[in-house]
Amino acid sequence: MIRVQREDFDVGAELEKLSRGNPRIGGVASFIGLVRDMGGGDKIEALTLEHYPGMTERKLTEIEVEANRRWPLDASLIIHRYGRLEPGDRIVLVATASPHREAALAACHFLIDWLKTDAPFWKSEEAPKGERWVATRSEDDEATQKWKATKER
Amino acid sequence: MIRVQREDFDVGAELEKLSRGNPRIGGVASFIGLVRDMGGGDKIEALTLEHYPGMTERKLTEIEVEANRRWPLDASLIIHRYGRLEPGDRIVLVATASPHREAALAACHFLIDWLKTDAPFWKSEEAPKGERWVATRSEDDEATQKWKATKER
Amino acid sequence: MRLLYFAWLRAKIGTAEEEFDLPSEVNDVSSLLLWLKSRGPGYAEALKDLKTVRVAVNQDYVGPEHPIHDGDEVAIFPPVTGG
Amino acid sequence: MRLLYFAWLRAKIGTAEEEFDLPSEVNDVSSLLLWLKSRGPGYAEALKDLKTVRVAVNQDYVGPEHPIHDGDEVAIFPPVTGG
Repeated sequence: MIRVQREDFDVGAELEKLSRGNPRIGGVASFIGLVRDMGGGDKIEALTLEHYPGMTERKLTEIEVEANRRWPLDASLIIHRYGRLEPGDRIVLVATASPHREAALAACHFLIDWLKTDAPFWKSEEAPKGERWVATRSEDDEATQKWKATKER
Repeated sequence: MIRVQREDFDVGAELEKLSRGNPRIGGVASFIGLVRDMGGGDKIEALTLEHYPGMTERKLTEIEVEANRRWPLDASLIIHRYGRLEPGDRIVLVATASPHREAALAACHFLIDWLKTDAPFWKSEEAPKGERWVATRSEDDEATQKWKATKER
Repeated sequence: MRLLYFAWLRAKIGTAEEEFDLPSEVNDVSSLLLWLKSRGPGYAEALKDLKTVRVAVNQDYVGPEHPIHDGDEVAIFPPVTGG
Repeated sequence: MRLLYFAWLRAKIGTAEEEFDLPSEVNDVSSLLLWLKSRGPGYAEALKDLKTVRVAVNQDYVGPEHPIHDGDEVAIFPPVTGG
């Protein structure tokens, strides 16, 4: 399931829902992304996430379908927020549930790596010298390339 | 932090505590292990987890120290339950928090793999033909061996 | 053709969205970007380094040779930085 | 010397814990296991396949050559299955 929303989410409730009523599931892996207070060496007051409504949902769905194609998942979830967020605020939750821990862990890692380079979100930071757009990290591209090199399970 | 306990735990509250008040943290990775309703092809009514008090805490602490040596973590948590548990019940929570998502994800994966082969817990299952001890999975040993082969960061 | 701009490309161009009839010299992404650059200093500035520009046609990432048809939704934006 | 047994080793041996003075023929893990096997059919059955037996001395995993001293806490158990 995917959700793109301005509001915060309840991590405990979301993870609980993912496995509830399905005793086949042996493991739930998750990743929560948070707003950091530093960016490019500067103290950050807040950041604003802009996205491309329509394409965002489409890309997140594609990423989720690909994870389910690669690993035997019983459930998966991506929640990504947009709007103005402050340090410590949650940005994204990725979670996967599977009978087997390796599948859940690998798929969770895959989803967050892939989302970082494919989902159309952009961050601008409120730094002391004014507002500025966050630059891409080359490590993010490399992380996704690593998955692209291993298309098969 | 490590905890060995009979009681259940509140995943949302535990993950929240891990990053609260530390805006350096950019990512929290976690893994929740759940009791499955199948074991060795049989329906499982429940399982009982026995452990070695004293050595359990010692081994979990060693594993956590090793994860902190390998990756730049701001916080980490292992909670492992013992006693009688039913399908769907939580067994274990492993969580890691770091400024960087790769460190949090890798350390979380490491902790659960390593815990599976090093922490002195034993499961017995209540199956239709009576109680029986769960056998080790060779995949678990291989998962830990993989980490042993990459001692350095 | 519907054009959408995001992040600093939107800020430099000065609008988030515009509608055009497809100009006769535009038949693919390359020729569209070339044509846009000629529309004014904001466009020229936004599109001066195409290495930092991504294009999606009808919400899929495409390369410079991808054809453009009237009625397409074309979005132009910097590399993404979500997650 | 304090001996602890866990999981099916405890069940087969029939006790979770016992205390001994160190026998003269025991100086390492190997000789301890050999001596234990001779103590009765439950011990012999529990220790017949040493591939499925792990030993910890003073709460650290050890191999067959590890020395045993009086006062040690020695735990004998199958491969672990937690997590």
